[in-house]
Amino acid sequence: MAVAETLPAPQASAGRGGLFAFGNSRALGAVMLLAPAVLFFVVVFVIPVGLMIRYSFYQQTSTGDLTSAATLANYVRLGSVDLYRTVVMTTLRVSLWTTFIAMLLAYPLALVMVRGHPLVGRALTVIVLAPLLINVVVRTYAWRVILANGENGVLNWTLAHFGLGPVRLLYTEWAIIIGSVHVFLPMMVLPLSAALGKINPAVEEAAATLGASSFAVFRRVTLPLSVPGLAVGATLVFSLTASSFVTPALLGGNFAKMLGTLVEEQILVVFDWPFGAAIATLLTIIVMVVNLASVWLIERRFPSRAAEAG
Amino acid sequence: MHEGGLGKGAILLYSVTGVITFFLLVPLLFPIALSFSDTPFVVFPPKGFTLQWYWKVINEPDFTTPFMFSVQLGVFAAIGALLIGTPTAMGLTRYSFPGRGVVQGLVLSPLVFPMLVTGIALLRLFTSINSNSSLTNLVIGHTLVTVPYVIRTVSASLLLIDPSTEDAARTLGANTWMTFWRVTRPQIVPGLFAGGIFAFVTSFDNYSISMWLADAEHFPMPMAMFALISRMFDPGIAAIASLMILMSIVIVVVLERLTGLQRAMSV
Amino acid sequence: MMDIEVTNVAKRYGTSLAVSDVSFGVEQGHVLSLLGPSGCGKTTVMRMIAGLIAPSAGSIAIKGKPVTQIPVHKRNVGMLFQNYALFPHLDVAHNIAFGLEMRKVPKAEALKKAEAVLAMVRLEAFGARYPHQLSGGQQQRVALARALVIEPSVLLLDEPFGALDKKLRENMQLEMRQLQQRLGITTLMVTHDQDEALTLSDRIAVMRAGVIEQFGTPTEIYERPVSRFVASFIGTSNFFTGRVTAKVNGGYTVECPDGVRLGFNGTPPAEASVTVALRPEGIQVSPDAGGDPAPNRMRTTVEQIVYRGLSTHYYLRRPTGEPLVVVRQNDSGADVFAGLQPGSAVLASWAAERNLIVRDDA
Amino acid sequence: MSRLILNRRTLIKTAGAAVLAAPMGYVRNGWAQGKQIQIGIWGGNQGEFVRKNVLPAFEKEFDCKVLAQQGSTLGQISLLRASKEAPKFTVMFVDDLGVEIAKREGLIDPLPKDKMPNLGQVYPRFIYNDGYGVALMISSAGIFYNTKTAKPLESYADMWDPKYAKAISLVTTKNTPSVFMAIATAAVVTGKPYKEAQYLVDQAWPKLAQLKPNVLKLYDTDDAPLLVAQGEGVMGGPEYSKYVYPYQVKGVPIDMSFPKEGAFAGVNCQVFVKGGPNPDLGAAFMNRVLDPKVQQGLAEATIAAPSVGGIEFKPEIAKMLPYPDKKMDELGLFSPDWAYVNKERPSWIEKMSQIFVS
Repeated sequence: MAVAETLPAPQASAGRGGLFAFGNSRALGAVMLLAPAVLFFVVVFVIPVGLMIRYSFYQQTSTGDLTSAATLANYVRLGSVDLYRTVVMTTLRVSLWTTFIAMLLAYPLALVMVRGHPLVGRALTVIVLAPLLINVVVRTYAWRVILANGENGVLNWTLAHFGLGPVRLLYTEWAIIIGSVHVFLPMMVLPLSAALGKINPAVEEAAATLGASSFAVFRRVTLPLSVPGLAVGATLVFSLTASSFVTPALLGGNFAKMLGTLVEEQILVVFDWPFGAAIATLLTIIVMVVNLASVWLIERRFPSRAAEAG
Repeated sequence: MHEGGLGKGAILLYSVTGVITFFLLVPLLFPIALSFSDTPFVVFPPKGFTLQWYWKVINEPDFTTPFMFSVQLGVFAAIGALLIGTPTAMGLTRYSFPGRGVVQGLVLSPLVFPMLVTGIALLRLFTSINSNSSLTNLVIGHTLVTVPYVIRTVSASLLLIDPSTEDAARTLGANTWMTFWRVTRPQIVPGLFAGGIFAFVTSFDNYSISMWLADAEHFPMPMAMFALISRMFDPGIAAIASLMILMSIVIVVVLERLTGLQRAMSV
Repeated sequence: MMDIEVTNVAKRYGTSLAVSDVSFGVEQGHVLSLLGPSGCGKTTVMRMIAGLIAPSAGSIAIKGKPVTQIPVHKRNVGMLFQNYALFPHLDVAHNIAFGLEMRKVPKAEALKKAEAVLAMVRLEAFGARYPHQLSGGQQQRVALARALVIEPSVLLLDEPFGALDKKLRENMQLEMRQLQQRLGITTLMVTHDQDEALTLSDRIAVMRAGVIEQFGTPTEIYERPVSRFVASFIGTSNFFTGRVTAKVNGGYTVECPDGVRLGFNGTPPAEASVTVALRPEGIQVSPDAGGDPAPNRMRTTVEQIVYRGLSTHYYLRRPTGEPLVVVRQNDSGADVFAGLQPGSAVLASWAAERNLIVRDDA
Repeated sequence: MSRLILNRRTLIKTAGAAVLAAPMGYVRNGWAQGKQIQIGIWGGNQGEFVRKNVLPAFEKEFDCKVLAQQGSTLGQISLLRASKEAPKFTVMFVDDLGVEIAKREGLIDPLPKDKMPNLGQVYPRFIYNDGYGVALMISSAGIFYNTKTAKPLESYADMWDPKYAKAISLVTTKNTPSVFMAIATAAVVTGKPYKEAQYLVDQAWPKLAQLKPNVLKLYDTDDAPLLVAQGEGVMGGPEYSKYVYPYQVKGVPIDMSFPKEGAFAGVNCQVFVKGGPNPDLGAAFMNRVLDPKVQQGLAEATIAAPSVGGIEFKPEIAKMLPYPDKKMDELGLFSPDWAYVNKERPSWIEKMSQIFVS
């Protein structure tokens, strides 16, 4: 940290410019630039989340008041009632499947985006990213129309033309997974294509000159080098799926309930704030554990890439 | 690095990509197809052709009011995110100091932190401090979750410019503000622009924060959509979806033209 | 009068000292080069003078006025950056006019002045171009014009020619020197290129690890290096270490462990053990005649001969195995060199005044 | 059907016009100028009618602003709880069960009778909990079914018929009618009438679990009847008629069936929030909701019965309405013992969720 200015700085060196040097003090410059954001985040993010977590250790009486003493009762309830265990398992299952399928689909997309013909790559970028800018309700609505079980369901209508079906997908976990993959696929493609783009083609060429077949080059060179991007993408997709609300609410038919829908129900419908807070805390823990694990993996296995991938 | 960059598997790869692209695009095309249906209900396959549903929905206050509100909210959130995110991006890219990693982790955390939970926490906060202005609450919430996008895009822009141009400006007599305004800002315009658009779109599409903070008078578009899906049974709903999709496509194309999408959105 | 005065300046980052206790002055109209390897603190010193970095200790004065507490934008220094740092979003004319605008010069007038300065650097027709439309040399001239148009108190050049190729670099160096002399502007230059420093400077300060190792004219620096570091960083040197052994009429001898004896004129130094630098161009070579080795001569074997156009480098090996480098100008026509081949035994010899006692700090 | 649509459109127009015309007859209400209240209402046709036909006229007449937030009864109660210290709402629409909860928790005040002259026209049975709540609309709750693919359900017991595999959209546990499903199941299991079965719901769970193969989804959106009509399963509910008949009126092949165990009463009430802002305006609004013209408009928009007497309906509408109150008795509309049910509700919700959530 300390010798930033004399460090041989690669590219646009962090620390070198020092645009904001108030009264010649660079430290003060950094403080003045960052203070608003830090203050903002502490006040409207860190403290509220802390308060919410604290809330989860209380219980609510039937009139909406809180019990006075802290208790683990909400967490015991989460762990002991079948319903909540089921929901946690569903959440994990749906999120993992979504992540896995997104990985499978993202790889060819990212490869073509990075290595394919530039025009194709550009077009693909737009196609992959466009859905990201369309709100999730609209996208989920579309999936409802497509997967609908009745005669109006696009998929079943199509299948019927081929003498197949009907399949019953809407209101199952698979509907949520399909919808989630569609919604979050860009989150996998982006870091993956970034990682692929960073691979020096000479490395692959070197492997080829050393006698590796195309597949061997992919398996032994390209794939391992893209792991950081894959890890970031997987983390994002997992986190976003696990904490989604709209997709399970609209496609799950309340059958496949996930933590997000459960939280909403507890807080906005059953108004058991502390229990809702406990579920939210559990959700946060799941997501943050996955995130930290991914950071740990990247930093341990790919120390040099950690900075870029994060 | 094309032509042959894909090796022998190119044809296979292109075909697989084609299928996946189809999977990505179909859900965006269906609402458009359904929206022209000349039937009182959404049916598949659509029958006839009419534009009446578009005419109907743009005269439908249940659509236009939330739409205008979301535009307003998105603009406020984008302004807020730019005001907070731009200096933050500069602080993070131009200085190294102990704790830089912590600050960076903090300001980018809304990207991975469950947004639903962020929303609950905010609702808890606003309830406990008795902040009843739903608009203020929503702007704060949306700013919080859109700031990371601005920080990312602006940082990406900042890393591309030569910091010694700022030094040069200062030796030429520009003070801190003039240096930013006349030298730094013009060079990061693409980042600011992309960040602003991103913040706007993210806010415009946000559901997970809004669902906790909205009220009857301040009812953003995605929530209105959610409500309309279960209430509007005619192809008007498909028309609304189509309008949303068209708007997004326009934004994507503009972004791609202006900054190169991938850079703007890279996470 | 000193236009730049640096007194006991230090810069500390955490616990490490980037610059420690540096003092020097630049006379009016002079060019001073801060010369040293990368990481020696020379750039830090320059940036402290510019005001881009605040010193941890010491004071700086420009034109007799203390500036340590004055922010960079009020110091009125003209600085030429390593990669020129032209504003990519402004055309050449506006790049140059920028400093004037900051000084509240009306825009029209500023642009007019910019044109005049452009003429000075022979880029009259380029005002409307953008930096990316210019070649490296043109960019450098624009950057120079931009630094000069504000009529700075002093000119600071940060590795000004590093980004240019060899030929262009030499042209630009000459041009720069002419312009500097015509304007008579006091200039401080940072460089790691000894040729550049020798060509352009009135004074050179050789820096190493945050301190000034030697300060002097180019001739002094080259011919009287004070330390092993300076002797090897500027030009090439052969080194000997030995003990001062005998005083001979008006001179003395230094004896090396391998038996080589170096003869000196004048009074012997106080230390018993010394390091001696010997420039390779001062060494003569003759066929090995055998016999007792006198001072300032030694028997060697030719190891390798490298033809370098203007000169030829002979890498000789002493009986101890240590190398001895000899450089000979190719036009000097001494035919004794003609027959040399790797493996030839030769006698190297040199005059006593070629021996330079230096501080051993390697 | 098309004749009906025509009629209905005309009706709405007339009703709307009547509401709009109302201001002429009233005194100026300058005291309310610039004031604002927030109210909570339901979604669906009823909510739409309130927002588009009732509120604009009211706002114009009183020169005030009424913000209406849509939600479910339990959600509205939670809003009242959340803002107990500093109430945001002045008037809240809740189902009859909500009146009991809100009163018990001290969230509401008694209705301001002296400022609500229209209360006098309300059937006395629709004033609840010692004057803490008043009904504004009464639906009957039963099972809706696709008239093209199914017949009316004769008994709730028939829902277990294997031929309905994955064909039933059950109402979400969040919504009030899920209570009816629990009670109806108890009635099926015990063979006792609702009145007794409601206390025996614990015996219903195993039976309800057996229904799972027939359940397509638990719906929580207002379009469930439409989706059934479009071929997503064949029946759904239990649901209030107010969410079903409006579709039927528009020509959708959907109808209500009231199995022999009996229909449930869906009583929509309004309550007066304790310490809410601008209580006078709130009282005026609550009074307006009970205005016969508004009541008629609401009834025709949602095909549900008014709570005030003396309103005339066209025959084709009238036949769908449990109106007047005598007809309600004939239909045997059942209202659960909410004091008891509300107490048990959280555990019922958890039980039902546990059964259906996979």
